[in-house]
Amino acid sequence: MMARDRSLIVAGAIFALLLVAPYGLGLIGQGYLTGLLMRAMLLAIAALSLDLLVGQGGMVSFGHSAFVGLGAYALAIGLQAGIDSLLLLTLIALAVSGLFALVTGALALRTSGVYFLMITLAFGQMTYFTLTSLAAYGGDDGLTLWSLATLFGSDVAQNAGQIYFVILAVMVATWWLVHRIGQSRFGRVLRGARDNPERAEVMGFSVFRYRLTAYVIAGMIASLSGVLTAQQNEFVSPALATWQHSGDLLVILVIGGLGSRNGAILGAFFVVIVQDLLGAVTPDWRLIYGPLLVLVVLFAKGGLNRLFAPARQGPAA
Amino acid sequence: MSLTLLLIQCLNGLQYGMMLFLIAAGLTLVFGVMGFINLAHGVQYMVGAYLAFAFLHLTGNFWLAALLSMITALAFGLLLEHVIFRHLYGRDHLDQVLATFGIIIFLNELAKVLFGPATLSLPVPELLSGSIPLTPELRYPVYRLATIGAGVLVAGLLYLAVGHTRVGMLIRAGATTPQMVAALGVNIRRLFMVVFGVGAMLAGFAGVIAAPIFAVEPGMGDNILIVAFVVIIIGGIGSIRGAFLAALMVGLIDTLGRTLATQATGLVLPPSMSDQVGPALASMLIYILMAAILVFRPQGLLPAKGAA
Amino acid sequence: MSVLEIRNLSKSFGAVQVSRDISLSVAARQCHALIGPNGAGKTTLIHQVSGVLRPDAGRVLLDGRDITADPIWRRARAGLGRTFQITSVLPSFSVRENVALAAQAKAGSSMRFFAPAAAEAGLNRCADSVLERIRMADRAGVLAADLSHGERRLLELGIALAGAPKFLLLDEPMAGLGRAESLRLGDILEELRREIPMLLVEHDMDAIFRLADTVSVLVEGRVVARGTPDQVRADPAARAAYLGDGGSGGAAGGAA
Amino acid sequence: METKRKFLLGGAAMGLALGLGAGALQAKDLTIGMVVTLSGPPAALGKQIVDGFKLALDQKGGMLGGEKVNLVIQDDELKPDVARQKAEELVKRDHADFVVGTVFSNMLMAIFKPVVTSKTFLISPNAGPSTFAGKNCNPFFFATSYQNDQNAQVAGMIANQEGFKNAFVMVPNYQAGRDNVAGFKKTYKGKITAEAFTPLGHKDFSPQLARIATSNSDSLFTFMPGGMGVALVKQFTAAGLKDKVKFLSVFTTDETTLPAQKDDALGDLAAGNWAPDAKTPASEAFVAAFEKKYGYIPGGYAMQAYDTAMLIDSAVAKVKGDLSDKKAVQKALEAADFTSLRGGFKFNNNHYPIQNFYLLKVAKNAKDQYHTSIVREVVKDYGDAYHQQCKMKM
Repeated sequence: MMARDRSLIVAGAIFALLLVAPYGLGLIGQGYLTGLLMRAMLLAIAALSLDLLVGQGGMVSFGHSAFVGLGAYALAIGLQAGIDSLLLLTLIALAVSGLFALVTGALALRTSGVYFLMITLAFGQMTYFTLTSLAAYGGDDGLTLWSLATLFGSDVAQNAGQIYFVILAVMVATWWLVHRIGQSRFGRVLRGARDNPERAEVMGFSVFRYRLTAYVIAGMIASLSGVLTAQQNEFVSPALATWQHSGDLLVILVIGGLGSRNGAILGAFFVVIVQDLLGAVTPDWRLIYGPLLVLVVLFAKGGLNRLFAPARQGPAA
Repeated sequence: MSLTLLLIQCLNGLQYGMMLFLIAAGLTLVFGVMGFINLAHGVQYMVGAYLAFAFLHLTGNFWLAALLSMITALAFGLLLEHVIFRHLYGRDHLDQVLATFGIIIFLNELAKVLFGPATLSLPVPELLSGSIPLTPELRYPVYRLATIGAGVLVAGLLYLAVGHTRVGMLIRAGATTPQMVAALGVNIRRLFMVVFGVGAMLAGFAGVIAAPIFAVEPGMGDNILIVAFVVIIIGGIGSIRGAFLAALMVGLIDTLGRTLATQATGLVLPPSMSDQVGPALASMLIYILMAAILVFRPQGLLPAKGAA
Repeated sequence: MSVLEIRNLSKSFGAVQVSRDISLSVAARQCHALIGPNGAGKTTLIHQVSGVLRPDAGRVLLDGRDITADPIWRRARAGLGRTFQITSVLPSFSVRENVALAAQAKAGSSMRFFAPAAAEAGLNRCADSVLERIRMADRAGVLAADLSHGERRLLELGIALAGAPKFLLLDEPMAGLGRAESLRLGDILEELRREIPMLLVEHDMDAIFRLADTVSVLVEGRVVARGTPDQVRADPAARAAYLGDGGSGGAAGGAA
Repeated sequence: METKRKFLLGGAAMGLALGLGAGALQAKDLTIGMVVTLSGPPAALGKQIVDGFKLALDQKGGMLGGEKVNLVIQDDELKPDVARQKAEELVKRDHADFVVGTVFSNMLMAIFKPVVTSKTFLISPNAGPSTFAGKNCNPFFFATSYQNDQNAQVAGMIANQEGFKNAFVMVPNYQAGRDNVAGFKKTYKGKITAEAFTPLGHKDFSPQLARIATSNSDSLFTFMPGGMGVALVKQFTAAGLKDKVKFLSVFTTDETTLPAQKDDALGDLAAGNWAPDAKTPASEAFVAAFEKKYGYIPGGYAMQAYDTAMLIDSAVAKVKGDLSDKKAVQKALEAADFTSLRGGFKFNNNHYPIQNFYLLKVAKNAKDQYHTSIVREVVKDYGDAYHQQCKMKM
């Protein structure tokens, strides 16, 4: 119980800080840092959804960025087609990515373990190459979004408006949702199947169905992160869907702590802020960053989350 | 497409396949025997190429440089194993991914800092320069033929070593049933070191022979690593024979695909469309193949069990 | 009427025939024991009944319904519970959660995404009553990973029971247990056997005599003798087969 | 306790970022932000741009237009989201008066909106996509390099002049590659034997080289920047094609790749707006100073960066350091009142250059260094095709 309370306090503290950050930073003339925070939050949303797969479900996907890319391109292509309602575009993105997840998931989930990792990589690469071949939408160079989507006709979800808070709200909602799912009946089956799929089957659960459902949910949430990323960057490009980006999401999760309540968020902020700080110190910052990752693995087992909640976090840990 | 052209494309595919094999061989053993996902394997390829560049400048002799590079690549692999990897054997795969990812980042940057960001190159050694005519208008570079030869040679040596030596027997046993090797009381540490060192050396060797034809630059190992993973999955994890077969397949499919895909899509699509779809499809072919293998024959084409 | 019926089941791996035309049926309130030397194909048979393996020929019926083509989970839903020869529990779950998850499979849809499962009184009640039954109520909050081997064997049974099975497949439930633990498990099974019909694979002959109504002797994939425990004990074919083996409980039997 | 640690950590991170930011905030200085690629192999191009710009700054004693310059250099890491964030930092944190960037078109597209919507002048020292040359031209955006299609169009003219009848066209399969094919086709009058699109970043050209050999082509037109170009040139020679097929390219044999291509590139043809042996006094002085300072021969990237600095210098001087009147600054930039290393230089109505283009050939100098060399002028005062669609508004 202690550990759970503590992880809630940590999360609450992070959210509170993020809520006042734009004002605080604005007061001290560092408003530009909100850009950094938004980038971290967008990564955190995608990483949270990936944690549903990896942390809760034991399905290590190496192609998760495909969904981010699909979401971003759904927005971009929808905008080009003259749709400018963010809600409608989001629905389209969810539908597209959900369908894609359903089809690829049904194939990928015939495998498990490292084979699952490789087959998701394959689907990710196929998505990436497809996006690069969309010459009408900029091919490799990507597409500048001259007009942006509106929320009920307002610019609330734009850089000119309050997109920061929209992203924050979506991140908090995702955090809440992923955790709720983890504790629900569904999540329990998912975690049971992670521990011992054979046992879960013999209990009477079609592991495949539960995993596929989780895969679809995770893909849809990731596409939401893609929609917001496109809206915030005012630009989309296939770079969002590279395997390197999928790898970044995994790195964030492992650094933050797999299957933990706050791991994805802590990891995302760690990666973004550390990279930025190191980058400010030296242009060769990767000479420090690379070994840092190795040290995290060797000496901080369980990720950053453990620093804040060292005790076992109930069944979800 | 003419027959000679097809022949040349097949040679090219073979040559690419051999390069892939040299990288995949170590990867598949490290993965199969130790259950260790080593993303940093691709960076060993880059290390080999940079070592060749450095030693060539020091010695002025390609062959000497190649030899020194391989020895150094071996030593470097053992060093990495000793300092970092051996602490990761029992760990979760994701921990291994993260740590080796960190090593990639570090070494890519180190190469940039030490050698500069610009692309470097090595001259083709005098002995193997030039090209031989296949038909009046088609010539094929000797060096590329030599790399095919080198690949076949290494494959043969590996095959003998794995099939007919004590270490090879342990490796095969390890690839099929790792617990058994441990139960035999073999010095697992040393076996792992051998496998790891040889793997690093082979990847380094691939880098050395790639240096004179491809560009030597930071990050050159990243994409080939992914393709090497595709190869070992198709071939069957832990299987040298599988890696060989799959490397050749991937090399040929990728090479021929890039030539034929645009023409093939041109049959059903208008030219402007097929120009876009064709190359994208060609890039996807090997991933489609891998996905199909994983769905229909997840143990790979020649699984390690069959080879034992 | 029999609850479980196996009709002419055959299975081979390559040239090795592991099940040869096996038929048996278990009626309500009956415990049918399956004995035989290691490698006789007992676990392979259990796997075919529970759905891990598909038979080459023959049929499996539960309550008169053909389940031969059903996947594992659907058989489980139909009321087929099983335990594993090698302990198979969920290590990162608490004892109660292990059992509650099994109960969940029987208690409505598990495609519920929001309400915390741990707070569902119905599931917890069901789990606690099973824990009472397997005498583990005091260990409810312990992680399965932290249990002793004997406790894990009990939990294994508890998980099977929580699914309110119509029929139980028990694959060497006593394997690796000490004398006292075996007796304790035997007590529990004895309570159960008049409620739930079961197919019991076991090497512990004391347990067999205590629990079984009928015994089938399996040798090289074939039933060579069948009868009450006393009949089988007297059967020369069964004796030959069993004495030849010596009844050691070593490595995994069959091709499992 | 644990929570407190988090606050401290967060506080420390913010504090550090603040401290670093504050250093850049010196009132009254002319702040110039730069977004270029300094990660991975393309860093070679970014480095030329930084070096070229810094050389100009040095020669001017750290002042442009009489104002002390505070130069903030950012690496876009070739990632669009990073590029955008770095550009925002330059605009919002450093209050940059000018943002200079980028090397690559996709990075330019990523930073374009945040920079110009904040009414900060964005000057591209290299990337020149068509996107901003036509109806999306912007009063706050200038390119001192070229419009991306131009070099390929000039290459087409060269092919005509050289009498190439059967050209094989090969580019990487991405937007810039396809743009270059379109540009080449626009001016080239001969027959195109085949078009080959290779995967971006792929460095084994043997399949295509075999096709070239059997295609009866007398020439190859290609655009293979960076490591791809190094590999192609070496493989092209190794395949024995050099004697039979003329090698004509853009951004493939330049000063960043020639040190690796060496003899294999000798005699190869290229289209360009400048070469280090250009015979203008300004250019000769620049090349000499550059080599002395950095130890390598500057390419077009460095030249364009140097010109960019000189452009800013002229504009700031023209408005006497008063950058508050954006309209006036725009006018001053449009005047392009500086001596370009290229000789003639003026801006079109879409803020892309009108300049001369040349036929370049790879040569080796007395010090055994490789560089491109001007053979002849191909087209004078050449503007791009998109400028008519541009209605520049302020």
